[in-house]
Amino acid sequence: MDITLETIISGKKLSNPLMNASGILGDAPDAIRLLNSMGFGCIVTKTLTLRPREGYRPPIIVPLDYGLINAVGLANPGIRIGAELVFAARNNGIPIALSIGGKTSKEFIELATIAMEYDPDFIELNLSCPHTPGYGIDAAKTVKAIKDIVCSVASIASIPIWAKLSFSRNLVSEAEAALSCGASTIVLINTIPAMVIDPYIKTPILSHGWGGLSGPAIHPIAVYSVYRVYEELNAEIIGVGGAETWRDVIEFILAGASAVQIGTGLIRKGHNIVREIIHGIKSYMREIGAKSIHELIGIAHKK
Amino acid sequence: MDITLETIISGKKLSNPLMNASGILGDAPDAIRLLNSMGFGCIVTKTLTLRPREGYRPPIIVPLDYGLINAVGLANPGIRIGAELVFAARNNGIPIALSIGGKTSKEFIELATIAMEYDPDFIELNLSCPHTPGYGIDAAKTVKAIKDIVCSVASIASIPIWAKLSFSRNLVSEAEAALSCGASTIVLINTIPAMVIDPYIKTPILSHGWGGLSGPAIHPIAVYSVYRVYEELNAEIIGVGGAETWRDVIEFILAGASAVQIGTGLIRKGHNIVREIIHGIKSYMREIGAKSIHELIGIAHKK
Amino acid sequence: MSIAYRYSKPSYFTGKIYNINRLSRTLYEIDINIIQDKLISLPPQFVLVCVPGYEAVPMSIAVQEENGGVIKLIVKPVGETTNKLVTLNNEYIGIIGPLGKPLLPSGDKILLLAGGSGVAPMLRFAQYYASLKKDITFVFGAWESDEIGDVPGIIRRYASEVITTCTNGCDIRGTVVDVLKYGYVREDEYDYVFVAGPEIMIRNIANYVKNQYKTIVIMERLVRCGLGLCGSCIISGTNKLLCYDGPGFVLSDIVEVLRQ
Amino acid sequence: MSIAYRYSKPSYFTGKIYNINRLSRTLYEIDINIIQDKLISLPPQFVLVCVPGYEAVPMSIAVQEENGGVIKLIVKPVGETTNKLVTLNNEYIGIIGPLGKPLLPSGDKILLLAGGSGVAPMLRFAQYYASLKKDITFVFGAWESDEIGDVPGIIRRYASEVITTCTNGCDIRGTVVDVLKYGYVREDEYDYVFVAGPEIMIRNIANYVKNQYKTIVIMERLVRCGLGLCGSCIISGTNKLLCYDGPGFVLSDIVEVLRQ
Ligand SMILES: Cc1cc2nc3c(=O)[nH]c(=O)nc-3n(C[C@H](O)[C@H](O)[C@H](O)COP(=O)(O)OP(=O)(O)OC[C@H]3O[C@@H](n4cnc5c(N)ncnc54)[C@H](O)[C@@H]3O)c2cc1C
Ligand SMILES: Cc1cc2nc3c(=O)[nH]c(=O)nc-3n(C[C@H](O)[C@H](O)[C@H](O)COP(=O)(O)OP(=O)(O)OC[C@H]3O[C@@H](n4cnc5c(N)ncnc54)[C@H](O)[C@@H]3O)c2cc1C
Ligand SMILES: Cc1cc2nc3c(=O)[nH]c(=O)nc-3n(C[C@H](O)[C@H](O)[C@H](O)COP(=O)(O)O)c2cc1C
Ligand SMILES: Cc1cc2nc3c(=O)[nH]c(=O)nc-3n(C[C@H](O)[C@H](O)[C@H](O)COP(=O)(O)O)c2cc1C
Ligand code: FES
Ligand code: FES
Repeated sequence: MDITLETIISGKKLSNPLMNASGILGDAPDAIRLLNSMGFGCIVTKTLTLRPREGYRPPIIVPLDYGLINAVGLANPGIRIGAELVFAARNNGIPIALSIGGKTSKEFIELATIAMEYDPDFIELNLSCPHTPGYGIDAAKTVKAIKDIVCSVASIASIPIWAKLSFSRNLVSEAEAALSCGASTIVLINTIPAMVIDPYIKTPILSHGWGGLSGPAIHPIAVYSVYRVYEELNAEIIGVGGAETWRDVIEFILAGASAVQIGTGLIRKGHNIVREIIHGIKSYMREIGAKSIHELIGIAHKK
Repeated sequence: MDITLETIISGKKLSNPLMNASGILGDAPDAIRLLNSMGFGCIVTKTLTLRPREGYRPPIIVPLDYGLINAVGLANPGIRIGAELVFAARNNGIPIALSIGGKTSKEFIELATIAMEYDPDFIELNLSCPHTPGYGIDAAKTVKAIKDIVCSVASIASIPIWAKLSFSRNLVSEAEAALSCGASTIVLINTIPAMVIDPYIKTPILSHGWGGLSGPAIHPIAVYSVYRVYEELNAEIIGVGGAETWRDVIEFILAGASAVQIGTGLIRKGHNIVREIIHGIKSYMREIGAKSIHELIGIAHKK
Repeated sequence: MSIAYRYSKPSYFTGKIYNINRLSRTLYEIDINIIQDKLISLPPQFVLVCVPGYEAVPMSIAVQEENGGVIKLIVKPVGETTNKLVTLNNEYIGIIGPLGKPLLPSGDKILLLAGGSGVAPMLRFAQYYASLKKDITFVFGAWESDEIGDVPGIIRRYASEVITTCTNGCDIRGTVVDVLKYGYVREDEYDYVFVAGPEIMIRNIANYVKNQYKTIVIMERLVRCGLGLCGSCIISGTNKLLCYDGPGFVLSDIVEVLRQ
Repeated sequence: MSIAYRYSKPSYFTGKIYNINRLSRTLYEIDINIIQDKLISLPPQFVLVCVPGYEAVPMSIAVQEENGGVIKLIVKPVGETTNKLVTLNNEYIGIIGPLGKPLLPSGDKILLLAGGSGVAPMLRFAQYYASLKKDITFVFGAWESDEIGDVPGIIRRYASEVITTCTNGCDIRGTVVDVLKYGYVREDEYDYVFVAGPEIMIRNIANYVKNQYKTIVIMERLVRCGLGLCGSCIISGTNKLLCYDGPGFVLSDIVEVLRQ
């Protein structure tokens, strides 16, 4: 039998375990086509909110040697673009997750209701954006708030729900809350609050002051997060954070992830990154004698 | 007037704002002398516990491109070594902070009582080590636990108490709790939980599984933490996390730190790092026309 | 070859402006020291200039000196941020770059066509090809002659032949396109033609030139992140991002967009 | 010069053992492929070998090949981890390194004195100086001749002269120190003398040699972090860390410690 990179998320087969991370290019049909051309097994949209958002004024990103800090401010054209995005993905025959972000569980229900009209394959709940007041970690600060949002959405959802969390001291309880409400999958992790100050200008560089750190810097924190949640809850997990080589992706999978999202890596390594990683994973699997992703998931845990 | 690098911590004047981070070489008199020879303005001991601890078996450290992950496991010769450490520092005419770590507020009181017999200049409470069950974040998981420990120690302490915290979603409340109990200074941040997995061996590399991430990777998270706590509480702060150039140190100071600790930088840049940074800070101050550290502290905040 | 094909990866730099000079009614040259660092770029790469208290705006690197220790911008103030920028002599600014991809076909005879602030990226091409001892013809056009000002003086440092165009008082009366149309220079005598300026000028030239494979156009779009993440600069109708795939494009690749 | 003075910064590598060969009763050679990477070191740098399920133990790099793509260890099993290590043919191991500082005085005539597993770092010096076409004398000693085994075969790849010592059946009957003491080789004929082996042997030699500035000794201490952070390997009585300042030291710098 030949090597296969297929993986299963929320019961659905993906041709490979790689997807883009939410917020990277997924807010216009042209961008969906661009993402599709890169070879991903699934596409995730930019987090969409009820109304369009302008986001912060540039500079919204600071590139660092080991990642980047962004404070885009959830700029997006609003949930209604979802129809076109799902349509573009369908046309390209690629599964799509619609990412939604609200300030309250009521907003999340409204968003999910609209999202379901567009019939995406999955809905990703952004419970973890760190730099946009009212949204993300602000809306989902406590285990109770997470439960409230996920249970509300799950109660009306007819398609699988992913809960995207970030690193926190209560990560395991947060993930448990989301799963207990019916989330099929935990997405780990979002960016971590961070700041860079220019010593001569003597102010923070980002217009918003602080932003979220992504890229290689957070990769070992993300691997830890995936490992812990898998160890404690045996959950279905999508790993995200600093994946830019096949080694990074395999680390996530051995730690317990069934799929891996790539954000910052697209910039640091270029648009060919998906093909390079797939090539690397295949040679690796050949070298160690593995036939499928499935047999690698979570095996770094002591048996 | 000439440029001065003096700074004041807990009312005490230090000749320059640099100190080593706890856990880097401060657990034997020889090591104190070595640290002193590097040019620090103050020395911090390894975190000492009531009884000696062996720590984890090697590998206890994984070097990465942008930092390192350690799980030393609080290996230390026990609080009684404190006498020799303070003596060595006194002999070298350099201020010293004794770092202590207990599992309960009772242990912290016991440790502080012993520590005070040795008469160090400061006591640093390790409330944040991420990888040693029972200690650090385990002992100080909640705002309540932090209050309990810091208030207990402060009630018996006759010397300034520093509370060392790590990055967390509740950072500001945690720092507030420590200050309200009488901590003079907040030390920010400790390492962040992280893991590396070897794709071929298929297990975590560290013997303990996970450890704490330090170095450049966490620097922008540390700057954010300092900035937030200064902004919200106007506290006296010591910044720590990935400082390895004068720019990093100045970032901390502009964000609100009165002093900066260096850990991983000692390894990545070598033992000359303190002199190099001091040289860099001086040329910078000359360039921008600053005369003292004092006039730089916290000025990145909008006035 | 005297210039190695090498550029920095995108980073944040502090720059200190040490010279601002008004070149014409509409254009300023701004010289910037990259503090304690080098920003090494190749044309037509650009930077995001972070103006403290204002926005970060995309600007072409017009000239690179001291191996990237110094850069020159040519700025046309049009709004809040660019108007502020031209007043910041002796001030610090933030610079994110280099952004975009180098696009450097090899040829012996190069024709550069610039309108308005499009002179900036064209100047950088001129500098690059001049360092390779290539033969460069530089056409610089504007509406009025007072928009031309001292710009040709800078261009002459790199280009053997400089032609200005405007409604009155320039080498040629007319537009940059007219220079081709009326045969003042002949496209087919050049190995490559580069074009930068207002989009309407680019469209006109796109409609006129014969060899779309040998024509390079420098585009502008709304740049927010500059790093290919936010999608703001996508060239609609294609799957190309200005900040990632551009800002220079071979005309044949985007001619459809320009014809819309 | 054929070897550039260049080494990697400490990193984690995966290694795959592809050959284990018992050289003598007490010594094994272990050849390791650094997977998809290079571990570039200079003598007397060492590595931490992470044996899965066991500990990480410090080991000198005895030979470096293919620009760091392959390394050879010479291992004397003494405890749990080292005994496991010599059984791991065709298995993966973790490697952290290179650790410690290069210490490479220049000289034309080099004397290398090795006892037991001290042969490992001496071999690497031999390889290094041989690549510079220097004249190398290598003395290798042990108690019994069955501890010598096939080791001289490897040494001969690099050293022009090889002398073995043991209680019986070697080139010289006696210890490594005896080779100096009884004038089989004369210290003053060499530009530099390097010593590695049990600390007692190093002490004996330290007491004997005349030029402490031209004698380099390789020390051992308990290495835990290997990176100069934990203080475990401090050479008490000095402010030197074996893993940061060493493991090679100029004898004059630590002779007090050895005399205690
Ligand atoms: C890759 C690139 C390179 C550039 N290089 C240069 C250069 O070297 N020199 C130079 O002077 N300018 C250059 N520009 C244009 C420059 O970025 C804009 O003029 C600037 O962003 C305007 O900022 P502002 O805040 O001052 O004006 P705003 O207040 O933002 O806008 C003022 C007016 O300019 C228009 N405008 C703003 N941005 C753009 C844009 N990107 N494209 C078209 N119209 C715009 C607005 O619609 C408005 O009418 C470049 C643009 C790009 C995308
Ligand atoms: C820089 C350095 C380079 C080294 N290079 C080599 C080498 O190339 N080849 C080689 O075979 N060995 C070398 N060693 C020694 C090797 O590291 C130890 O033999 C090994 O750590 C023992 O591990 P173990 O778990 O098998 O034995 P353990 O169970 O740890 O110990 C078994 C016995 O060995 C003793 N021992 C353990 N570690 C040391 C040590 N560091 N120094 C002295 N005695 C020790 C113990 O006290 C005990 O008696 C080196 C040591 C250092 C510090
Ligand atoms: C520019 C940018 C925009 C982002 N926008 C979103 C977003 O809209 N929703 C979201 O859930 N995460 C967003 N993220 C976080 C990413 O999805 C991802 O969790 C994080 O960047 C870590 O992955 P990486 O290191 O591969 O980039 C954004 C990240 C970046 C860099
Ligand atoms: C090897 C090592 C050991 C450490 N031990 C301690 C410790 O005992 N107590 C403590 O409070 N912090 C300890 N830390 C954390 C550091 O003091 C510091 O907070 C952290 O490393 C971030 O700073 P850096 O990036 O400059 O290293 C240790 C860090 C390292 C790398
Ligand atoms: S400006 Fe964000 S993708 Fe180009
Ligand atoms: S082994 Fe830790 S300092 Fe040397």
